[in-house]
Amino acid sequence: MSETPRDTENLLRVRDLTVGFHTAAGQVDVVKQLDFDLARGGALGIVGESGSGKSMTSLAIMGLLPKGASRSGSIEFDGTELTTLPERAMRSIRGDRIAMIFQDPLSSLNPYYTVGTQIAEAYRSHRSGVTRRQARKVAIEAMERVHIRDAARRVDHYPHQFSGGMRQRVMIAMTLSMEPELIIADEPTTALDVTVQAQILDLLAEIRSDTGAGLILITHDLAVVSQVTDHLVVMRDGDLVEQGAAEQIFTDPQRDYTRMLLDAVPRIDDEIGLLRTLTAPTAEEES
Amino acid sequence: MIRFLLNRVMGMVVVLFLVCLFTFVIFFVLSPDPAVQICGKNCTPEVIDQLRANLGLDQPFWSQFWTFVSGLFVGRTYGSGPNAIDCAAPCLGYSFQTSQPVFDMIAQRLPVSATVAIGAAILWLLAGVSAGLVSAVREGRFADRFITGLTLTGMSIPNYVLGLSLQFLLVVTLGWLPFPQAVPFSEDPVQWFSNYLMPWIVLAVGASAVYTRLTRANVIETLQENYVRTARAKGLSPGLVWRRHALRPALTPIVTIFGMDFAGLLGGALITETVFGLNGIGKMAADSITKNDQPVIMGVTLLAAFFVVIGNMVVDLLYTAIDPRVRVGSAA
Amino acid sequence: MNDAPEPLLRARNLVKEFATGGAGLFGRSARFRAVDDVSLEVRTGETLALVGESGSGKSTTARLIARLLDTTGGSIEFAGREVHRLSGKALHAFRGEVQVIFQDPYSSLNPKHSVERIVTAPLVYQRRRIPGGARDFTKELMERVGLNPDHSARFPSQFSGGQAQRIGIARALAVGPKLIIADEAVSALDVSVQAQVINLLRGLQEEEGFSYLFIAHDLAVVRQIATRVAVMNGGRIVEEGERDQVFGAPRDEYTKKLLSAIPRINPEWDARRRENERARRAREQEAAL
Amino acid sequence: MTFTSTDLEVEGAAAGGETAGDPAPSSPPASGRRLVRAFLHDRAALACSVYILLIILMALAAPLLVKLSGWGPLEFDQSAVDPNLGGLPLGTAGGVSAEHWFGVEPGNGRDIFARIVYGARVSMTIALLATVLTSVLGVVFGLLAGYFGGRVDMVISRVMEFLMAFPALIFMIAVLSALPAENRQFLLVGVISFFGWPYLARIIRGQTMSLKEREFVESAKASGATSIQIIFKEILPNLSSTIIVMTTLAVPGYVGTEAGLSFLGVGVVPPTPSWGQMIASSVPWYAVDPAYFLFPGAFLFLLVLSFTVLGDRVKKIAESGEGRA
Repeated sequence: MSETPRDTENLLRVRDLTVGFHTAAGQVDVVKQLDFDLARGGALGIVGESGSGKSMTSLAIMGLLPKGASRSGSIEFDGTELTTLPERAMRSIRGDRIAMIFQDPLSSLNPYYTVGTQIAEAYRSHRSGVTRRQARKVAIEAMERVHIRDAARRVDHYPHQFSGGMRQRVMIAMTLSMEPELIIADEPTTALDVTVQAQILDLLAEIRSDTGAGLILITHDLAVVSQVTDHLVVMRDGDLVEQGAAEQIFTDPQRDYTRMLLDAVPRIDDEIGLLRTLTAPTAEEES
Repeated sequence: MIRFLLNRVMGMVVVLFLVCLFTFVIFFVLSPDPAVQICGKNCTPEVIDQLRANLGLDQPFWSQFWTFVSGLFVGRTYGSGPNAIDCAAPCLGYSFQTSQPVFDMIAQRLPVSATVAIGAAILWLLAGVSAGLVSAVREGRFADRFITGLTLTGMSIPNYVLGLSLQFLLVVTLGWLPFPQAVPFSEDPVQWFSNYLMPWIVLAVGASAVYTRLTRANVIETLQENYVRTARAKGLSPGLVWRRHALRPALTPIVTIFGMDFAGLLGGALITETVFGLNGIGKMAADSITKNDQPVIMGVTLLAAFFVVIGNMVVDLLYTAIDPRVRVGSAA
Repeated sequence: MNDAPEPLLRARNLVKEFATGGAGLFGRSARFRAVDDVSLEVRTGETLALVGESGSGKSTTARLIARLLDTTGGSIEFAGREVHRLSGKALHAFRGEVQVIFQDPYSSLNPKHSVERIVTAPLVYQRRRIPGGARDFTKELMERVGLNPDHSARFPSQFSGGQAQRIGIARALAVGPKLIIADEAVSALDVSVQAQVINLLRGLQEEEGFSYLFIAHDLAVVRQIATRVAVMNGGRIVEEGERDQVFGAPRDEYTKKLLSAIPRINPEWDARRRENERARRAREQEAAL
Repeated sequence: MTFTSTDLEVEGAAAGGETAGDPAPSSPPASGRRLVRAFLHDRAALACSVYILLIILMALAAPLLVKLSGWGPLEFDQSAVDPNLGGLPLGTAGGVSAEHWFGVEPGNGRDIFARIVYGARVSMTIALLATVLTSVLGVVFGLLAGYFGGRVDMVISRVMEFLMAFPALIFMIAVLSALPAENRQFLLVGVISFFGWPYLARIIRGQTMSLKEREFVESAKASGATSIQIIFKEILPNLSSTIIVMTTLAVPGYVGTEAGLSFLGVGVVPPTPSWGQMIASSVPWYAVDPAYFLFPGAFLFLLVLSFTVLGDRVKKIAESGEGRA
């Protein structure tokens, strides 16, 4: 599986990543010995159903695992090993060089501050000697780049004054202000309506072609991932099922689980018949 | 915004009116005839009737209630002729036992109750919030469990038990504090301070226990919010994450509760003032109960309700200022 | 369409308004029209899908039809009876003919009740006899929806999302309904489980011949199950028609926008995958021989 | 003695929080058995329950215990006090001896043990009755307000706000002082409950409002359930742990309130003993006879503490069991 060449062109190189929780019943691993690479400027999709460990993988990369969770293995970002990096150094990477977009934009924005403050805050804490006014200008520019109309006025609005799609644009603007090399988007469109989803996906594509940033898109939606990413990692119950070029996985999946997943997706332009499901009950159906 | 304010003020007036009415009804129904009380021991039915007529007690309920309410705004006169007693504008009633308008009695004692309330509030706010923060940061560790144990104890100890124990320990046994004695601040600041110290502590212990628990719960809950995760994902320093994204949302609800508690305390700390012999509103109320001086009890009840209602409104307004979700409506 | 039989359900000019904003002492309450002049029909044995984005009024329409909400205007006729005039016994009878399956399987099952109690609840509430006793009746229903009948004493939290949704389906089947309103019934499920539940819903309809009013936002899912489709936007039905017409030749601008926004897997990839799949199966068979 | 309204606020915040995140489908709902097991592993909770049980037993067996000790609660023993010292008890620690286990009251020489034992009766009866009454009122009104909303909610909520805005302690004292002294214990229960129920009702109301939005309520409605059936068969079972926690936490408040009112002289009428009243009458003596104050003070403090700790533990256990359901 890890036959990918060990070129230095990789922006991110993950090896043997394991994330576990300590519980009363002992160690429970939610991500098990995961290997994958992300090429510079590449777009990687991590796909899986609930409980597959895909979100934990993203939090492990960011070093933002919840209390009680531990990670082992290696995460190399641009030649820097992140797992052993001191928290202070990690902090200077977080938000500046690796940025993250979350699923629910409303709860991910602090209701007490204007969106401008929240966009500018990251900029000010990463760039020393930035005045309030400069940071505000950066915030407005970032909002303009994500096509929020009337940004100079909207910058002083609070999150609850925006619609769902607009809030997600604010989240993206927040990451953009720092010009990161890697953007991790965890289910960025799951909470949104389908027409808004299309806009946000277009925006992500536009930003990628503008800035050349790498993208990790975490989602349960195979159709979304097929449109956005060039490389794919399929996960199930914390295990890596298979990975490879998107085209290869969509045209010639090697694993039964991947095949079942692809068959189970209802199509808008395919024949209608019984949706194929795995004959053996899936893990989710066992109890 | 203006409509919101108007709504609040109207609601407040309604509640205050109801409090008035309710109190009045209870005392109208329950209280022994004031005329009999005033009249004293050697009394004839004729004198009582005379007194009743003078005081308007022979009037129907609504008319008496109206006299009472209007007395609050324009004052009223008890009786007529040369023996008439004037009770000036905010007339909360007249104590025939002490021959004083209730409002004046309260006004004299308000500074003492306010001093007790303010000192205790500062103490419990500082102690409660900081202990709560420590507890939240060290969640599950020794410090947290220690503080939790303390708060449970603090919540459980009735304040007269605590007050008497402290007095016994600090004044009688150890002699660290002088015996309480009412002196003005200007005369002997040290004695003044030590005089109030124990009431402050006693009131603060129970309240700060509650505030500790509240702070702890709020902070722990806020730290699990998604926006705190976002702040960390932005690479903000832990200090900044804490100050900006955890503390403000966590402490905002405390404003509400603080306002209510403080307002409640302004109306007199009955037990604490009694235990420490402080001549505040609370002690006056307790004494009036012993003497069965109904107008005073009623006045204090109304005043305390007034403070609570006002406190409620101030808190609402503060909340509007603090929480943008309330302040600016949704434009989406 | 002209020779179609008398519809099972006919809703005419439905309107539902909600009061919004504080109706304080000085506030006049604003009204928001969630459903605006909606008319629709569901025929016996068919599936009408009501699709739309959030806030389109599709769930409100479903609740009006199930009489979980009162209408502001319009009429709903079910099997010739005016739904919003029913009361007492007639209302119980209506409740026995129209059942609802909800979106969130955990939220729709009372966490404190056992499966047996949940599944038999409609009969108990309608004061009907449980045929064959509660225990056996539950087991039979559980088998029909593909659950282990030995788990009838368990509680909802002991089941996975897909299984919990099957319990919800069993509950709807308990009274032998003529119309099942499925409100986003598969939206919360993982894709593999979703496929199983869709298949189950289709199979049950073939067996029983009841109708579905299928509320969903996912057009791809709708296409798998619908006979006819009605598209809602801003409280109104903007387009209604046979499934293939709506998907193949949409007339309304909004429908077109909705269809084009759906992310899809490259059909050419799908074709190649099927090709590869066939080749692989052939190879396997050869190897087996 | 302030009302612990803020404390209830904490419970509300913690219990009212919606369970977010993915539900783990493995754990069965908190069953009584699991609660008991978790409970037995908790030493503090166990110690508190033992103390509470002891007090209850003591209250029940008061006449028997008094026979054992030999002195009734109303009997004077002038031989145990020193008339020359203003009635100070003879002997050490307030006259503790084989005769008088906890010493005697200064002045009239009544046996403190007997009065503590009988005082427990009064305190427990009043606190428990008040808890039952407030719980019933709070649950019923909270359910009605939360479920029906609209006008019903408006009326109930206004009444609750009004009662909570009222300076309850002052008012209780005023009412009690004006009321006749007969049946004082029942009056106390009535007055305490009258001002006490809104605190529980408010939390029940909030939880009912969020439970009402759950789809199982709609489902029951679609199945033909009446409002009363929905409230009592569908919603109420989901409030059981809240109610258990809230009532356990309410008892100490009422023990304290009763003692406080008796302390202020409007509670139980003398000579009937009550702990609060004993503490009140110990005030003039506490400098010279601290034992007179310490015995009832310690009993009262420990009882309130036990109930508080117990409530806290029950809450934790209930939360950890319910968090996922």
